[in-house]
Amino acid sequence: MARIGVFICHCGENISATVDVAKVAEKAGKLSGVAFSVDYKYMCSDPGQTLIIEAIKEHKLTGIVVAACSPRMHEGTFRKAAEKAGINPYFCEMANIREHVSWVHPKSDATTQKALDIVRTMVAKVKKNAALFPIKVPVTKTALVIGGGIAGIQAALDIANAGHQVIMVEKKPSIGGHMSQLSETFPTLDCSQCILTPRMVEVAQHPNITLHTYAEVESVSGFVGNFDVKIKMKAKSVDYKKCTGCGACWQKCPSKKIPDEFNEGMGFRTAIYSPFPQAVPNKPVIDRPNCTYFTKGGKCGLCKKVCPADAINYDAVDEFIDVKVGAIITATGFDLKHADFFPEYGYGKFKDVIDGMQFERLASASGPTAGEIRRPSDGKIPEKIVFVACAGSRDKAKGIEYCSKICCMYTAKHAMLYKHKNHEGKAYVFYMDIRAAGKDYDEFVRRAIEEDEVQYIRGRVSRIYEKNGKLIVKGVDTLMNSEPVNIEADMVVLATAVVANIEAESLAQKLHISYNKHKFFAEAHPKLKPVETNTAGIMLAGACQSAKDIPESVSQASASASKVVGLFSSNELTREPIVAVVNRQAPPNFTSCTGCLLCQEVCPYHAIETEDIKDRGGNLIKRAARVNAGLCQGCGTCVAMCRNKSIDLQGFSNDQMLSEVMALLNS
Amino acid sequence: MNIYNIKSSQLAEFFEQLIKSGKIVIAPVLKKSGKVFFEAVHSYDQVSTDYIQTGFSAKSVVFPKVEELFSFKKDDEGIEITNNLHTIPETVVWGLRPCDASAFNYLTEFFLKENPDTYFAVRKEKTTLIAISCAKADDACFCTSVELNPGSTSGSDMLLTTMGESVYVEVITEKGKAAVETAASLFTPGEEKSKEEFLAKVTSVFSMDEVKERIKTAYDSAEWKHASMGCFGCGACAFACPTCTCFDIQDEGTQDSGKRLRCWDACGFGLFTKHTSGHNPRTNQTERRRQRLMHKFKYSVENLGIVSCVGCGRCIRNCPAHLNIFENILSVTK
Amino acid sequence: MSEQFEPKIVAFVCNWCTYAGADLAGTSRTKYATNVSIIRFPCTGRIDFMLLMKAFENGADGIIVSGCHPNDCHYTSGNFHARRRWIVFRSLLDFMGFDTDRITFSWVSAAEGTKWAGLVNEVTEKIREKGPFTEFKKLDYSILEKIENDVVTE
Amino acid sequence: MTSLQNKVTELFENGTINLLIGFKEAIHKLPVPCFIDNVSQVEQLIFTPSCKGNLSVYLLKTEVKQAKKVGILANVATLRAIVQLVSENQLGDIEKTVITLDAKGELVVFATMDELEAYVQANFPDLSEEDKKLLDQLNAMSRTERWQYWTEQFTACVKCYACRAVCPMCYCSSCTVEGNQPQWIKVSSETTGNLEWHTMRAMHLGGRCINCGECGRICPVGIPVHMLTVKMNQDIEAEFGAKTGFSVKNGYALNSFKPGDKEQFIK
Repeated sequence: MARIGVFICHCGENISATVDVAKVAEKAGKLSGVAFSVDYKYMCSDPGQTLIIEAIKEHKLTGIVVAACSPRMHEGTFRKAAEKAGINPYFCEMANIREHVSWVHPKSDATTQKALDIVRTMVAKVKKNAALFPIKVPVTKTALVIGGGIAGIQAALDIANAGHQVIMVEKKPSIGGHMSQLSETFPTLDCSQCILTPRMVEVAQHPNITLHTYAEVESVSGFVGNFDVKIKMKAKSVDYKKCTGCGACWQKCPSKKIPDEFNEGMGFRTAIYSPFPQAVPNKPVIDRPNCTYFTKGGKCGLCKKVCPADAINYDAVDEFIDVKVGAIITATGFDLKHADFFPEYGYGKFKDVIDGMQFERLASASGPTAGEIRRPSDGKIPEKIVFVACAGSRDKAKGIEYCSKICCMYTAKHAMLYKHKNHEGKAYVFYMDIRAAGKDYDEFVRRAIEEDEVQYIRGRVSRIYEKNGKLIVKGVDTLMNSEPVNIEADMVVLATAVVANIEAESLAQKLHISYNKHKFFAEAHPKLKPVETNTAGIMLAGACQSAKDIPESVSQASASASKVVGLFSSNELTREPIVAVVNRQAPPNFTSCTGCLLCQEVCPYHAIETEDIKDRGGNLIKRAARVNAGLCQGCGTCVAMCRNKSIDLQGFSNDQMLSEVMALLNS
Repeated sequence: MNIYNIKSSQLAEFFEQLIKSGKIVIAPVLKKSGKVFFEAVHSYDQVSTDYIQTGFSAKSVVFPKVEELFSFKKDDEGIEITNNLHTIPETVVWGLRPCDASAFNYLTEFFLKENPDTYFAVRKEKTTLIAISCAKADDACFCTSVELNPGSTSGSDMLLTTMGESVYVEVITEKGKAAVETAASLFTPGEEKSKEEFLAKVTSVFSMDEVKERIKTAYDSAEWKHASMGCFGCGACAFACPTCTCFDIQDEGTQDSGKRLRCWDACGFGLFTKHTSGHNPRTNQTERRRQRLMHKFKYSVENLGIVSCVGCGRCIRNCPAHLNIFENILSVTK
Repeated sequence: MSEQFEPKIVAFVCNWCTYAGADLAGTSRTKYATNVSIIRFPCTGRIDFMLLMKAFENGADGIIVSGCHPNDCHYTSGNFHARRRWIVFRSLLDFMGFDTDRITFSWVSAAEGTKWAGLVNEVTEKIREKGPFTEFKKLDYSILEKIENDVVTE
Repeated sequence: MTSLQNKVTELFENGTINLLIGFKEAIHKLPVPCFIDNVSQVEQLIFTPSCKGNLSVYLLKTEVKQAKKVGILANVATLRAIVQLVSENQLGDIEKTVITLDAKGELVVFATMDELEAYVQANFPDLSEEDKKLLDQLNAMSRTERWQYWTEQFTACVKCYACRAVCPMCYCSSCTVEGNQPQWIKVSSETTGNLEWHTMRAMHLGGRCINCGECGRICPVGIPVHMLTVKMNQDIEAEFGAKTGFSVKNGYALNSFKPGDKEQFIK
């Protein structure tokens, strides 16, 4: 039999000024199941809490209702008090008679009656409460970082430096990502590789980091603290244990005309290759579709012959490894819109219309032109370059209505780099708006305009065509009454839109995380949880969430890392037991769940799994739903849609909610 | 038994007199669904005269689908318990078939033989049954197999048999006499005669004696499975049945006020035998349907000496799967 | 002067938006009618339509269902599921001839204390005008009345 | 032997089925479900337009599941039920051989679910004229008339649960109407509780009900209960574009959503 205590708080005069607290206490005392009832000036004060604790002990109370302020304010306080008195903290409920009664109604009988109604309702609820215990989930203190760009590198180093294990998976043969391709970085113009390479090396050498390059995440199951990840190690055809990275193989490889991805197709590489000289690891892989040995049925085999370490292994196959991790950081970065996206700009048709990343390679000291800006068609140094910002971005017609964010800055940087290398050259920038809101960013753009005399034209380019060896860029200047502008350029650089990684969607599906319509991963809350995803234990870093520049990517990576380190700070995760549970019954039913699994789709957290109920002989009796308490966040949407109430929500159970309704209405 | 005659054209007047006597009169009424059900009526115009059998039996007059046994109320002064026994009205059931009327014999035995049930007793005491013999029957009717016939007087207070312009009235009980007296001028004393030519022809499908004998050993018949695999496990047969008496006691209300109810239940429901532990001694519809049929033809004979099936055919007509009780009985007693 | 009818109204609200919005109305000392009492759910997705039926059965004259605006759900999609559920539930009730005007659905965010107060006043006024919800309650007449009214023996 | 009986004999003989759920003629001439587990019983089998029952309900019976390889005679409603049941993971544990009669009266035996699905989609039934008429009548009524209509119907309900028993989509091993912790709906049969029961049943079936109409057809007191889900399905199809018993991958309208779902009543 329930023995409920009711504690009516005056809250100074906040409640007692309009609610007849003595009367509420008196009437509450007569409710069935109520063993003790009292009003007091400040329940949340030390003496108030002591009063509650003493009353629980003295009257052997099984549950308490504190009628005071909003549970959003003091539920924790009173639950702790209940616990101190020796009862389960979840046998404490609050009746909100301040925010919902005394502060919003005048002093009247109706106000007092409403307070009593709410108290009665909560008494009815607490009678149906059950002892709940925090859910403990063990934590595997290893993080998986997917993507080895600057965001992934930063996150991995931060976690590793905090003393935890990190597994990094990079799908390319080397880590480094887009940043390794950049020439200089805005707004300081320091050399990208110079600042990045040491970090890459640090990753490779860090005792806490296990690096898997040329590898991809195959599947992910489990939940926060306990993910099971299958990693696909693509066949490199080179035994990295033996390989010394001497380079003999790629120097001798006869397939030399393969467009070089690292140089954005503006140079060539061999079939056995390491993508760039500073690659980490600086060991090659064989690009099988382009290798004569693989395409011509075993002919060639030159690399194997020249390898002094006998590291070439043509028989290598894709391998899979299973790892257990406690947290996952996705840092899969972005892609740039390419080629056929801009037929009106002649990209792909005219060799000298290039995109921003290609320009980076031209400007890079390690690039195909050793840092001299020469146009692709004939290798001449262009005298006039037109830069087109917002090529594709902020363009509803192109289906990309968002701003790619980094283009304003890198376009200014490009124009500036060109001017620094070719003082006589002319640089034009077509732009829509200049968005340079970062630290020292606007100053940087101003410098390009004012010091380096880059000519900014506000307007869109309508068409680019070739005439007499020149690229005619037709646009308008909207600041000059939309006067047509025609520029005879030697080269055009398009600041093409930043888009989600092409494999973002399939990865999101493997991870059960949400993404927006542009396939950028969704954060758990746009303001307050910008680095978490909806799936507990999976964080976001860098441009996989939205277009970001380097400092932003790095900050977010560090933020994610700190979330992971926070998660790893204890051996067990403690979660509020407000989670859904699928009932279990005696045989022959085992559970009333019919296994229709229509609830799975409803759960925003993919917390509903299947459970095969088997007999002792291992034969399947029934397949039913099971809620993974590690993933469930307690929204209860599954509960309301389960037809035969096989799922219930602890803390807001069907019995509790129905009792509340009945009690509220049956005075 | 007293015999009277009344003109067919005067039945309406007799009926109106019954209503005027202040009793609740329950009679067959054609509903929107096209089915005929017993309902309290205010005039003979509402009464259906063209029906083989009503959708449900008349048992609810003495055994309503929900019977309030008592109600209670708690306040500062204490707890008050009340019941509605005194409000049970005098009732006439008009137009029930002889099979239904004979079912009242079983109901009376069941409710009053041991530990008499007050509610049933009062209702039965206040109820007059004016049956009308059957001029038509259908494929589901099998009263003759259970030793009744379309003109049986068993259980009725008064039986009316239309013979052309005239109605042959058999008054069986004192209540029947009282009914005649509400409109005595309409009745003329008559002579006992054969009703045969005015009754429906219902062929007997089995011999009751043989069935009674053979069903004693039918419990383990493999035929039960065939007879019942199609059973969906609903209560349509039991609720329509004039002799099914299973009930469930339910308390409704809060800690401060509420009532105790006796509600119809059915042995075909899976929950009927389910224990609190989760164990259910009757695990499937075969066992449940066997229970129902064995009860009608064996257990009630053993317990009360009465075959508790009156051959009204409702369970056959109402069965969603069209299961046929007499076909099943035939097959398990083969 | 006859006494004014004071309707009993139950509000089913989510913890994160509307409950917090009602808290804000309190902290802002915005005054509103006393007729509405809140039952707190974690999310509108948790609100079982059966609870609405039970509230009416037990004497509610009106109901408010309120939660986070679309896209603001603390659990990202509970309110979207709830919205679909209410779309079909409301239509079913209407098909059964149930007075759906007695249920008010609303989105009230944690910042909309004023909207909450306004909603309470508006719904109270509307239900007061409509009068007590006898249509539903009178179905539950006692067995005694039932015998006298229509002795249905079907 | 009819072509159906020949076909079924063949299926038994080549081991495709151990059990066939079909119809035979009962002693009172109506089609009654029969469960044939060997060739000797095949001669009873009939399959005529009067065989209206939805036999798919029996696929969920334990005794049937134990047979593992089950044949079933199916009209279009039964086929839809099978599609819907498969989509709700209910028929995973049996190998089913589904037999139907096409419009020309020819026997069709489905080899795969895909074939069955394609057949259902090509022969997707419209509402019966009778149901359309009743729906129009109900829609044309004023709200209070509808209330009058349905409360009268539900007053007549005796809670025999025949509607639930014949429903292929009412396969829960325990139904909420009978739950008592908490007790959502009174056990006693009275108008309010009956209305709640039918509202609840409709809400649980809307978007899942395959419009076979059996619940209304077999109601012993003649309540057209099926109209509730007919109406709901109509709404759901119009609002969310989901058809029931149409495709295994169709999805369920009430466990999914679109951020742009439209309504006019939320303030």
